[in-house]
This record gives sequence, C-alpha cells and structure tokens, in this order.
Amino acid sequence: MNNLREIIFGRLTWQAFQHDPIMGGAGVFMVVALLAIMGYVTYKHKWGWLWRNWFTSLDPKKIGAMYLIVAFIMLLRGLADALMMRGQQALASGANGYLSADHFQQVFTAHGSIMIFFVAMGIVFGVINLIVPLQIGARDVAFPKLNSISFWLFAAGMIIINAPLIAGEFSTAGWLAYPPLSELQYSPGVGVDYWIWSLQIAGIGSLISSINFVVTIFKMRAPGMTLMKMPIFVWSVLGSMVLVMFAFPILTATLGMLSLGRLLGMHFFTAGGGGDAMMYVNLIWAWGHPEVYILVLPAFGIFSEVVPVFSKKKLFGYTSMVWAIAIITLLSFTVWLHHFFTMGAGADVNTFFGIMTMIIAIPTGVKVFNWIFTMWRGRVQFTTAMWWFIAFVVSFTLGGVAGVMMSVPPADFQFHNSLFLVAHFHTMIIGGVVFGAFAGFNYWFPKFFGFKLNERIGRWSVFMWVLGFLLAFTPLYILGFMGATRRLDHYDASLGWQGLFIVAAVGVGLILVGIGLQLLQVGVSIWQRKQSLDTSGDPWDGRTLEWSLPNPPAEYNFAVIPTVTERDAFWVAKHNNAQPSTDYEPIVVPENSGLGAVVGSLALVFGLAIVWHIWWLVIVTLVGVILALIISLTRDEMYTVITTDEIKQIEAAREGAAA
Amino acid sequence: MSNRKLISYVTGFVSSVGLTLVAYYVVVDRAFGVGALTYTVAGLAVLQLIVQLIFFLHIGQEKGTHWKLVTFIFAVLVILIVVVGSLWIMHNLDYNMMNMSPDQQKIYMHNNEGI
Amino acid sequence: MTRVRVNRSRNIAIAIFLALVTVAIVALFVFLLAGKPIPVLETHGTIADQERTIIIITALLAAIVVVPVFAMLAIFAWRYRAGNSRAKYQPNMSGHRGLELLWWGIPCLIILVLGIITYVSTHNLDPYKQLPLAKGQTPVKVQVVALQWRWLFIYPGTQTASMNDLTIPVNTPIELSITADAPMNSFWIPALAGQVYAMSGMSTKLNLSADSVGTYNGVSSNISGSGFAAMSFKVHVVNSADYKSWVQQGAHSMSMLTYSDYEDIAKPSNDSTPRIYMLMDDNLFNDIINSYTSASPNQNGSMEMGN
Amino acid sequence: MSDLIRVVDAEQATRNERKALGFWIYIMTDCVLFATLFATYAVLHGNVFGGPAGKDIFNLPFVLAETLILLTSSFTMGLATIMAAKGNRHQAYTWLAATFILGFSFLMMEISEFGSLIIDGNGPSRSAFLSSFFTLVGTHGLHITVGLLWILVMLWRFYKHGLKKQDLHRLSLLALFWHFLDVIWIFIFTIVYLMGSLS
Repeated sequence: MNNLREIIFGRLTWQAFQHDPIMGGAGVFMVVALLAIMGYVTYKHKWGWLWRNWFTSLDPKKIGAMYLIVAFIMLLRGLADALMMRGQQALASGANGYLSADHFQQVFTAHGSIMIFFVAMGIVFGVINLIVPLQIGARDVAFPKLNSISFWLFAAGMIIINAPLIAGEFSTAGWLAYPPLSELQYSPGVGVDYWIWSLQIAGIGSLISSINFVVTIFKMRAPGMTLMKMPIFVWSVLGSMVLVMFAFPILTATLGMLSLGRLLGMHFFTAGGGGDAMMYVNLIWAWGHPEVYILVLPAFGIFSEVVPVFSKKKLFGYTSMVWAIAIITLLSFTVWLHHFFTMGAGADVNTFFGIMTMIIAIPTGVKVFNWIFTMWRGRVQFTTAMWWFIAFVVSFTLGGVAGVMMSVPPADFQFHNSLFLVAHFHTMIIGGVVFGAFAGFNYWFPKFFGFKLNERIGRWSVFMWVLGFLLAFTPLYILGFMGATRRLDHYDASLGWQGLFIVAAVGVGLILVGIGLQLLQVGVSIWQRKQSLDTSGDPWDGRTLEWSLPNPPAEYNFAVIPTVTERDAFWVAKHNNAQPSTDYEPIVVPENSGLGAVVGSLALVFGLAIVWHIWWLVIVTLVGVILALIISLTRDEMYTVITTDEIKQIEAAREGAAA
Repeated sequence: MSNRKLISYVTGFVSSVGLTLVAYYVVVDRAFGVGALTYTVAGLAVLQLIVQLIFFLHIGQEKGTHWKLVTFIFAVLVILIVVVGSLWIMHNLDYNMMNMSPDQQKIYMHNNEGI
Repeated sequence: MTRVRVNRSRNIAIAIFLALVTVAIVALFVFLLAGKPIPVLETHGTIADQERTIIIITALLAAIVVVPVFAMLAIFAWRYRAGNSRAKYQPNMSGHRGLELLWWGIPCLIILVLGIITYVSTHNLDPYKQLPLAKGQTPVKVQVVALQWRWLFIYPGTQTASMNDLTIPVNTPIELSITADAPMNSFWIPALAGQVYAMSGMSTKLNLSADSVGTYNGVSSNISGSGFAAMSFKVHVVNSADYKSWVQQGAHSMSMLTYSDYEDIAKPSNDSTPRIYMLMDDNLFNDIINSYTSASPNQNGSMEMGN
Repeated sequence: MSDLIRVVDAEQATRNERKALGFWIYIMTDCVLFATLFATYAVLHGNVFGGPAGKDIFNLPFVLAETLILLTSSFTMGLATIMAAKGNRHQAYTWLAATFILGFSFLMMEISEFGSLIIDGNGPSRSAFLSSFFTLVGTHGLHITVGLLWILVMLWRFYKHGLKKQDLHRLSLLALFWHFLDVIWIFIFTIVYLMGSLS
C-alpha cells in the first residue's frame, strides 16, 4: 500500500502540512487571503473580465502592472521576514530568541531569495514593460506571447517559493545555498528543492524576457531614433538586459547541476565522490555579480530620467553616461571572485579581481558626478522623486565607500560574511534599487493613473525611510567591526551587541512608518485625485516620448509612430510646438493569448511535482508544456486590425477628455 | 541564388569532414606529444567553428546593422571570460589546497600532469 | 516680505532640529560602544594590525571622492533650487569636457594608488605566506578541523588535541592547516588575522602571530547548519613557558583520541565545552581529509560518500 | 479588405525578421549554458574518485561515426532549406526526412553508449568526472531530441500544408538550431573525447 501512495504522492505526506505556530499561521493567513480575493472575484463575476483583460493580455503595460503587483506582495513578505529577524536578534543576547535556529535560517533564506528574485527582479521587469515601449516610440514588445510566458513563469516561481508555508519547509542554506550544506547529505529535506525550482522557473522567465527586450530595443525604435538619441533609461535597460541574457544561463546550468546532485545522486559539488563545492561558489557568483548590476542599472536609468526633468536641464554628459553603462555592463563579468576572496585562492588571483572590482567603481562614480552636475545651473524642483534621488546619493555613496574598502582582499578577509558586508549590500540594494523604484513610482504614477501623488506625505515618507534606513544599518556596520558575523540566531551577552541590535530593530520600525506613509500617500492621492488631476499627459514638463501620450496611454500607445530627430524627442517636439500627425494607418495588434497562463500553471505544477518527487506528474506537465508550445507555435498568428476610423474615434474621445 | 548557397553548403560540409578526420587521426596515431596534440586538436576545433559559422550559419551576411555579429562577439567574450576565469581560479584553488596526504598527491599529479 | 523671513526661520528651525537629531544618534552609538570589544580595530595580531591599517587607508582614499559628492549635492541642491531665481540658469548646458576629464581622471588615479596598495598588501598578507621567523624560532603547527558546530585543534608532534580551545604562544608564527568534516565553514579570529574557509576534503592554510597575551574570540563566519550560531571558540595566547606545560596536558588526559573516537565526536552536537584529548593517531588530520578524497574506504573504515 | 491583408503581411514580415534575431540571441545564451557545462567538465574531469577515467571508457571509432553522421545531417538540413526555398516540396521533404533519420541514429548511438556505461556501473553518480560527462553530453542529447521533435512537426506540416511562407521561416530557424547543435558537438568531440583519450 505504501508503495502505491509513494507512486501517487511521491514523498508528500500529511506530516508535511504540520508546521510550528508562526509558519503555520503565515500559511493559513496566505490561504485565507487568497480565498477571500477569489471569493470576491467570483462574487463580482469578474473571472471572465480578468481572463480577457489581464491574464491573457499581451499589452506590455498590463504585464508590467502585474509584475509590479507581484513584486509589491513579495515586498510585504520580505519585510515580514526582515522584521522577524530584527526581532530575534534584538532578543537573542545570551538566550535563544523566539525562533528556533532552523526556523530562523529558513527566514533569512526566504528573505534573501524573495527580495532579490521576486521583489527586485519584479520591479525591474515591471518598470521595463511599462516604460521602454513608450520611450522608444513602439506599440509593443518584439515577442508579445513570450512576454506573457515570462510573466507567468515569474508568477509560478513566486507561488513555489511561498508553498513551503503550506507544505514542507524551506531551505536553510542561505539565498545562494552553498554546497555541501545544500547537498542531500546535509539538507535531506524538500527545502533546497523548493529553492532550486522556484529560482529555476523564474530564472527562465527572466532569460526569455531579456531576449525580448534586447530585440525590442534593437529593432523597434521610432524612425530616426539612433542609439545615441535614445533616452538614457533605455540605455541602462539595454545594459541590464544584456547582462541578464549572458548571466542567467550560468544560473540555469548551476541550479540544474545542484538539482541533479540531489535528484540523481551526481557528484558535482558533493563533499565526497570527487565533487568540488568550490566550483559551485565560483559559478553561482559568475552569475551573482552580474545579477546585482542587472538590478541597479535600471535604477540608475530612472535617476537619469528624473534628475534632468526636475532640474529643467539636459542630462549632463549623455555620452559619458552611455560609456559608463557600457563599461559597467562589460566589467561586471570580470569581478565575481571578490565574493570569495577568503576561499583560499592565491595572492595573484585575489589581486587581479580586487583591482578589477575597484576599476568598476570608477564608471559608477562618474554617473553620480554627472547626476549632480545635471542639477548645476538648473532650476531644481524638490518633488518626492527628487527627494528619493537625494536619499539615493546619500546612501549609495556611503555603501560605495564600504564596497571599495572590501575590494582590497586583506581588508575583505576581516569583513567577509560579517554584518559590515550585510550592511554594505543592503545599502547598495535599498539605497539604489528600492529608492530608484520609489522615485520611478512617484515620477511615472501620473502617466498611468492621470493624477499626481501627494507631495507633502511623499516627502515625509522619504525622510522616515532615510532615517529608519540609517538607524537600521549603521549599527550593522559597527557590529561588523565588532566581529559579528551574518545569520546569527543568537549570540553571547558578553559581546555587548544587544544595544546595537535593538537600535537596528528601531530603525526597521521607522522604515515601516515610512512605508505606512507611502500607503497613506497613495490613499490620500486617490481620495483627492480631483485636485491633482493631470489631463495634459505631461505633468512634469517631461523630455521623453512617454509624456507625449495621454494619461493613461491607449492600448496601441502611439496612434502614429513619431519620427525622432534629436535626443529628448518630446522636449524638442514641444518647443517646435509640432502637432502630432493625424494621418492614421491601420494598426495591427496581436490577439490575446492564453499560452502564457497555460505554460505558467503547468510550470507551477511541474515545480511542485519535482520538489515532492511525484514523477508521473512531472512527466505529464512536461509533455503538457511541449504540446502547448507546439500547438500555439504552429498555429498562424491571429491579429486584430484597428482600422483608421476606429483610431480617429479613440483619439477624438481622448482629445475630448483632455480638453 | 540557390546554387551559390549549395556551393557554400558543400564547401562547408567537405571542409568540416576533413577537419574532423584530421583531428581524429592525429590523435589516434599519436602524431606528436600530448601537449602539442592538445593545442592542434583545439586549433582544428576552432577552425571548424569558423568554417561552420561562415558556410552553415552565414554569420555576418545580414543586411542592415549587424546585430547578430555584435551579439555573437559579446557572447564569445563573455564565454572566454567565464571559462578561462573559472579554470584559472579553480586551478589556483586546487593548487593551494594541494598539501594533501601522499596518495592524494599521487592522484593529483597523475590527473593534472597527465592531460 | 515677512513671508520670506518666516521661510528663512522655518529653514533654520529644520536645520537645528536635524543637527540635534544627528548629535543624539551619534551620542547613542558612542554610549552603546563604550567599553565593548571591537576586535577588527583593537587588533592583537601582526596580520590583523596590517589589515586594520589597510582598512583605514582605503576608507580615507574613498572619502576623497565621497566628501566632494556630498558637498556638491548640498550646495547645488540649495543654490540652484527653483525658488532661487538669482542663480544662473543654463537649460541647454549638457556637458563639459574638462569636468568629465576631472571625474574620470581623479578616480582613476585613486584606483591606481589603491591598486598598488592592493598588489603589495595582498601578497604580503596572503594567509598562505609563512611569517618571518626570528633566529632559532620554529613555527608552531596546529591542525584545525571544523566539525558540526565545534572546532577540533590537533597539535601534531605532541600528544595533545583540544576541542574549542586554541592555546598558542605569544610572538610566535603559528601555521594553521584547516579542513572540515562538515559543510563549508570559515575560520576567523578577528583580533589576530583575516578569515579563511574550512572545507572538507582539502586543507587551507592560515599563518598568524599574536603580539600580546590574552583571550580572544574565534568564530565560524559561514553558515554550516543549525548549530552555526554557537560555533565559537576561545583563543588563549600565553607566554611560551605556559604553552609548553599546556601542550603536555594531552599526554595524561583521560579521553583518548583514535580515529574511531574521532568519529564519535565528529557527529553533529551543540556541546561546545572545551576539552583536552590524548592524540593517539598523529596522522588524524590527513585521515580526515582522506575520508573524502579517496574512493577506497580507508583503513579506518569510514566511507564518506555523497549520499 | 486587400489593404488589410497587405498590412498584416507586412507586419508578419517584420515580425519574422525580429524572430530570426531573437532566435539567434537565444542560441547565444544557449552557448553560455554549454560553456558553463564545459567549464565544469574541464574542472572536474580529473576527479575520477577511483572510477574509470576518460581513456578507459571512450570508444573513438564509435564517436567518429557519430560525428560524421551529425555532420552529414547538418549538410542534408542545408539541402532541405535550399530545396524548400526553391519551392521543390518533394525534394525538401526527402532531405528533411534524411536529416531526421541521421539525427535519430546519432541519438540512438549516444543512448547506447550511455546505456553500456551505466550497465558497467559507471553511471553519472559514480564520480564527478562521470557526472560532468553525462550532463554535458546528455544536455546536447536533449537538445538533439528537441530538434528531432521539431523536424517531425515540420515534416507533418510539409506533408499536410505544403511549403507555406511561415513554414519556410520556421524551417530557417530549425536549420540554424541544427547547425548550432553540430558546432556544440564539434567541441564535445574535441574536448571530451579526443582530449579525454590523450590523458
């Protein structure tokens, strides 16, 4: 009998659903929230509407919005994990905190994996889907169906990484799961498998999306928009997507080899059998370092759009900024060893990678100088987006100092895996990517919702965020000097660290206040949207093409694709008060396609099945994916054509609303 | 137009087969020392890569901006950095860990000096 | 005109408030640090001393770039704010070759200087480099094995091995060979020297020398399973006479350490109380490495396979 | 209506051009994936852990046959594209079928090699060398299987719908994929088999 159960359910048993109160509580909360939402949608008979307008939509703006919704939900989960860790470390001086060591290790592994793979990557792909087609004067991305598949693989990965709250437990091996700890010998449970397959499925989604956007930027720019006339945000996205394109295959191969070690007993990285765990560390960081530049380059791009607009001035040193992006893109493949200076490589190897790490700091520094000199002799308006830029420069530059300090191998021998390092990468990612996302959110919000966000509450949310951020991470820098390593679930009272950990907990509390103010900002802005309506489509006197469209832009973006003659295309058109041309041509729009949702759900079931070794289900879902792809790819692509008079009506209706 | 493509395929095919056979027999008959053999065989492989790229994959013959060529060159650059970098790092790491017990040293010498 | 004055006083009030907040925070951190050990800065090892100097030099070099960034950010944000119509306004100014040269050039120079420092210091402070020996001095060799959540120290040539207690003579070069019979760990004594990974099936090296007697903390700084947080040990730096008598303890310790005894204590455990063992097998360190690398089950019968 | 058809055809042409570039970039990313597996093989091929090394298990004549078969299939795939471009449906169909047969026999030879290794107890879980060997050559085998499946789909479409414009475009992508797999095999043949038998 047992044998039959194993064939059907693999290693899934009832015990897998039993959890300790906190994890079980989180799982129940998640299921209840999901059921509540699904119940509300059923009550409102909105499933058809959701399927037609959102789940099968190939409009990149809608896919971008869905990315951002998933990223926001995952930000809440990541923050909850952060709070639990701060709480544990504030209490665990000389005693065990309220979490067991095993549970604490699941919390920091989930915090790291979710924040990087589902919050940061979600924000990057969300903003790119929303903004890049608008800025290059395109109606769509190069491969609309693949774009939908990418999102649904990302969503499937998100569900898999949250499934351990319901069944089984999550990995305790950290966000990069170094073997031999992540091999079967030391992690026999399902935790590491959940981690592998959630990242693998989301990673393949990211890879497909990067190919999509590189071809979009190469082939679908408005006529006349040469590479050197593109908005600088599009340059940073091009750099980021090239990095995704060439780094994610390394992640796919490495995660594949780790899972082959766990599923079929292969010996790539195992302790015995000839395996070499150092090769895993080498490969995972050969992907890992380009990954952090994948996240930060689009944030640099957002600031390169925000600062010129709110300084009423051209971007300072456009060519120099483009060269900086190109150098960062190439050099980010040559520095990865600084993540394991202490593994025992020789002095020559450490010196080479140390010096390469310092060299890559030069273009980053140049970009900061160029932003600051964009403010020089400008008229700087301190909107919330601009305050986020100030917060970015303050935190990112401090983080940069810590980075340069750790680029010298002997100094890194004292900082590696200490809280100094933890404070450094949080300063770079929160200061860079998160503050960049918030600046972008405030800057482009009117474009998609038609009204501006409240400035006063926005400013206060920035101040609270920055104060909380400094209070949360300065203690960690200091604790690094005191010899505190990362990932400690308790520590000796004699070391005298508790006071600093309490200050860090207070800091995260202030960050929560900052986030509360942001939610308040959105709520109040929605409530008072009448007062801050913007019907001109250009609330900030913008410079790039997305501001030439009404708020929110039509599904096809541009009724007539504009021809571009110079950089800052919209600013030039505005000052020559060129009216948008009205000789409309029929527009070809791809029909909705359920392929993305189908492949995504099959990938979700595949992921869960392979984690629980339900082999028959693994084969069924794989065959399902192959069949779905063959059927959809051999069918002739169906288009709907918007005729010229339909366009006239839509544009006329928009003019009416705007007037 | 099509017989020009035919000639390209035929030349590509014949030279590929030729290069493969040369590499094969050079190794089987141990024409020179192991070190020299390794480099010849690697050289023949790169040669065949270039042959296939030109005659089968028609690289560089696209009209308009050569995006294919640009992405190919960047891919080769990344591959060289990652592969050569990894080999240099891992060799250096293994060398540093080398003070193992005597019989490991024998295995290590045998494997690494032997290639 | 009064509105402007009110504005100015409001700004001054904000400035004072911010200054007070910063002073309060700085005071808080000074209070929290008073009397607490800061090993990375208060170093007691020749290697750690040099590493501390490099940390300070690098921070200062990086500050050369950071201080002007903050200054210019504040000045430009204030001087060119929209309200200040007196400031020069050049909307089409989009580049300046001289300035570009400045902030491409100066960082390159700084990095050149830092690069030289890196080259010299990385070779000088390489954990694998033997430390210079005074006349007639012989380095003390210690073999370290990272277990599941404890540290075993083997003193080859003596009959002593100890758990979680590294006792070394002062002002003597110590040569540590480090391996693991556990997931990847990192052997780190902040006060004495930089860290180095401890990995199974291979041995890494760390050369250090303590320059003052005392007790220091050692930790593992790489996650190695559930007991990782408790994986610290004490380092007792004693004068050479005390060291000689300490090292003899093993000879008359009750608990013996053969390979099979070793296999018992290598099982996962959180019992981190220091212990002294009588070392029976002088080749224990290599046998532990051997159990991972050689396929044939070695004579001690422990066959470590991947799964 | 005619101008709608014209617009849709023009749209399809630009989309096909983008697909060609997108597929080429996908192949570049696949090269990086194989590069990672090659790097792992190069690092781990010495770790035989008491098991057989490369020269003990490689049968060079057998591998030479495999290589020549795959090279020929690359040539017949080229002929299929030429014939399809000329509109000669029968010739295109025959050469494509020939490519399938050659590709299929290559796959069967590879599976038999793997099978005999596993039966002798030298499966992928025997040592790091064998793990990296099976994974590198196996991943190439998987790609060949996908290629063969794709050829079958194309054979079915030629049989059922003749030479339609969109299928010619799909055939050109398939040929690109097949030639790429042949290039990867050249490096496997050289680095794994030829260099393996030298040590």
